Amino acid sequence: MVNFKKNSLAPISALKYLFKKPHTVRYPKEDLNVFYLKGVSPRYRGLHTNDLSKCIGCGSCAKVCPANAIMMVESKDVKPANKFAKTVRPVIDYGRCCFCGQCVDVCPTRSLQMSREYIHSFHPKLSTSSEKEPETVVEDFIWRPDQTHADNPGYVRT
Amino acid sequence: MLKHVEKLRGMGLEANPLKDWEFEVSVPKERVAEVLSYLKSTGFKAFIHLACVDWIDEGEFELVYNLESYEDALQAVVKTRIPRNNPTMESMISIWGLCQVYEREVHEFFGIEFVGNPNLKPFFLENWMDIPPLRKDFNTLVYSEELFEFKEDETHGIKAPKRIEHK
Amino acid sequence: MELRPLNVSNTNDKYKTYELFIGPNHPGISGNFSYVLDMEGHKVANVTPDPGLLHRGFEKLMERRLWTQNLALIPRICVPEPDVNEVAYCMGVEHLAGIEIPKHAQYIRVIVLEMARIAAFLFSFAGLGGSTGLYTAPNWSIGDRDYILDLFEWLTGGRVYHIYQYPGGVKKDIPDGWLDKLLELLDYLESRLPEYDNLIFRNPILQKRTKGVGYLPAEKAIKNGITGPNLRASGIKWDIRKAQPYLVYDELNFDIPITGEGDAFARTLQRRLELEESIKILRQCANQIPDGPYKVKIPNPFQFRVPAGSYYSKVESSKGEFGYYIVSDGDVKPYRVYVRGPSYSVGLYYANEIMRGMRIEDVPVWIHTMDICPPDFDR
Amino acid sequence: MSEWKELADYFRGRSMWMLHYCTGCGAIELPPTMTSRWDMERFGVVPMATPRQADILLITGYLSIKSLKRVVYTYEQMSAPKWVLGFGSCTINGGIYWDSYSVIKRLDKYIPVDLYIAGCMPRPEAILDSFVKLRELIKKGEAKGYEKYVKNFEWYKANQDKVFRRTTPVLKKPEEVTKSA
Repeated sequence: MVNFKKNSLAPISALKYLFKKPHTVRYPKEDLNVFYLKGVSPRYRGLHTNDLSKCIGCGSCAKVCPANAIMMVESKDVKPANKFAKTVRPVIDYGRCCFCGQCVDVCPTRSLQMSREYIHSFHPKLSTSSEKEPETVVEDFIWRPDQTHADNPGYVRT
Repeated sequence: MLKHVEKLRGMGLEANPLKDWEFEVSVPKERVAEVLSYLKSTGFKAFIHLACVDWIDEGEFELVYNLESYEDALQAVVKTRIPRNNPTMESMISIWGLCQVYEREVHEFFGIEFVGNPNLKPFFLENWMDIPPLRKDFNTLVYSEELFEFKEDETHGIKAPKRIEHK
Repeated sequence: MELRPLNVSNTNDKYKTYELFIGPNHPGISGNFSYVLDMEGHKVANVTPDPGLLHRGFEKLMERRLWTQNLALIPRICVPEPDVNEVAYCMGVEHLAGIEIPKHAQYIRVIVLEMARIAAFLFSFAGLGGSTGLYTAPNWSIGDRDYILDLFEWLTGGRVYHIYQYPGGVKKDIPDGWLDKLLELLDYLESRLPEYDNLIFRNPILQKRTKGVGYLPAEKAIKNGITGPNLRASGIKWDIRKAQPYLVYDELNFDIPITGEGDAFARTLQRRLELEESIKILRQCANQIPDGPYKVKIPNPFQFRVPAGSYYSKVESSKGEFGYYIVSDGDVKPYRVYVRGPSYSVGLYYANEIMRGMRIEDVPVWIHTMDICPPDFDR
Repeated sequence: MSEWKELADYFRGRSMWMLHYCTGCGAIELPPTMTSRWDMERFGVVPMATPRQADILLITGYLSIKSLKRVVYTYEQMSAPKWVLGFGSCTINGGIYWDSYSVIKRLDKYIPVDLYIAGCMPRPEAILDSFVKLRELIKKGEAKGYEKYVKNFEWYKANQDKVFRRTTPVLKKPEEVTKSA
């Protein structure tokens, strides 16, 4: 690094890149395969999954959330695991969630986990009037995690 | 490091070490300029930051000047207390020109008048008409609910909105 | 090395100086920030910085959240290098609470810090290339930085915001096979450095564009609160990791390169030499890391109280000294947290002094060689 | 006439020029998508310096009131078929800054947004996936946010003025304001 003069053959050494494999990840066709799983990291903090039978509705995930994104909502289609368990289940507002994983760390029954799924986008329809559009957008990003992505677990509490 | 602490105690100030390379000094309001220029002469040439803590229960603001000396690797935290209603403080621009920017920020967020600072115009916030935002009696949630027209309750999420069904 | 003189233009009409916005929407600015320049021809006559475009009121928000909830808020302060915030905050909280973290966790913290440092240096090469028009440099350096982000993603679960530190250690242990991947990556980066030298540092055009720009003598650097690689490039041998060692930096041997000329080219060279040092540190850490618990058990977030007191904890980031002044009154929430960003005094105060007489095309070069990170001003 | 429009929409979807304006913290994921690792140029998306030549305006994350004013200027300078992409949770419902006094909570009240992407800083793959979705929307002719802006211009301007042109302080006198938590 001492001399700052570039020797005249340096540009020729750049020709070796012609025969090297490009390190671009052509996303829709091929996926990131750096880890032992294809795609994102095996510990990725993506969209939540929640085992509704194991969850006792204690609400500590809602209390610990720094973005105030989790709401405990009464759910009819779930029966309490034992005498003390409640029937409220966490509902996550992805317009607030910062994907920090603190709710997963504090869940006593390890029912709330994070999957490796992360794709979700929403296009507000042209028909919705401007006044109602913010509400419909917020509406679309609030849902109750259940076992849909449970086959692809990412950030779980060990 | 203890040499500095002893010297400062000799000057009738209350100083105690925090860690093996950081000590703090609490100084009455009038002697701040004297202590800062003394520290600057004994090697604390780098001005690190000026912070302000709002002790609303005791009705005082606490200004924290943080200096660093590169020769003997020390950190000096100089603290002083000023009263909370119409707080004024003399500006340290004569010792470090750098203080002009830090004092302008503390003026905007706490409302402290720095006598001698040429430029205390608004800095980060645009047409701000309320009380300075970092004061303890400024409620940021009520402000943002009022300005951005949305309703939020303070109990960190333990509530049951009615219209949610799972997707 | 004298600064180029500002030749006074002889026309005294009222268009002598015109106002030019190096505005928030400008590719030459690293982030969302704007200078209002009074221009005289193509030379700058006066600079008024206009910060606040990224102001979110962090210090107000941090007073409303629990001690551990702040960890999700904090990496968002300085975006190119988020881990510095987490480690500085956690060290401050641990000092106040009197928690001693195990040796294994300290080594993981040093590994995370040094990897974030290399990623931030590569990001500054991209900024330098962007401001001088050398667009191959961003393509190479951000491409290599992405490999570091992959390792971060595997270790912590997040690409850029890791939220991995916790008062008392780290959240998850190192997965097996991760350290060998790290050593592999270090060899790859080491083999890439000569390519970067030929592309950036031996490039005659870039040398002409950066030599003599933004000259910063040593005592002016101290007087204006400039720390980190910019200070060492002006000839002062001051590195917090050596002078006031924290974590396990006292057990690692690495040296501090000094380039010393103080102009823009010396600063970029300084970052390039420090990148090599960080690779050396990472190799030592990867080989010396002891086994052991990765964290100490602390009470759950709702009852975690920090005893009353105040402390200034600082970390050597790639942009300078990053400090957290934390005041606690024994509650579950911090009473006051002040964040000292390294490029605060550079971008807001010193810019007006150095940019006078600078040509307009040197302004983005100066901004990127000082590695100014606008979220530091606004917090 | 309509097949010309379909043809135009087909090609518009394939050469969307992005405005190089990093408004929020989500902009740290743009360099990896722009450069060699994820390379969004495969979808015809190229960073442009000035709003005059740009088609997409990426709102990457939160917007403080000050930068919202600049974003509204930039949005109005862009030429007609223009689209806005809202990145991350801060544009949907305030994100982690839900209680901040200087950050807007719902972007849709100030400028019309065509596509929202979940994620607190969406990954480069999520960004590329959103470009593909935007291309489908343009082809189907559903991405008409700019027409909605013109149609209810007063409503958007009223919301913007509520934030920009305030003459009275927002909170009442300090005595009535309850002490913050």
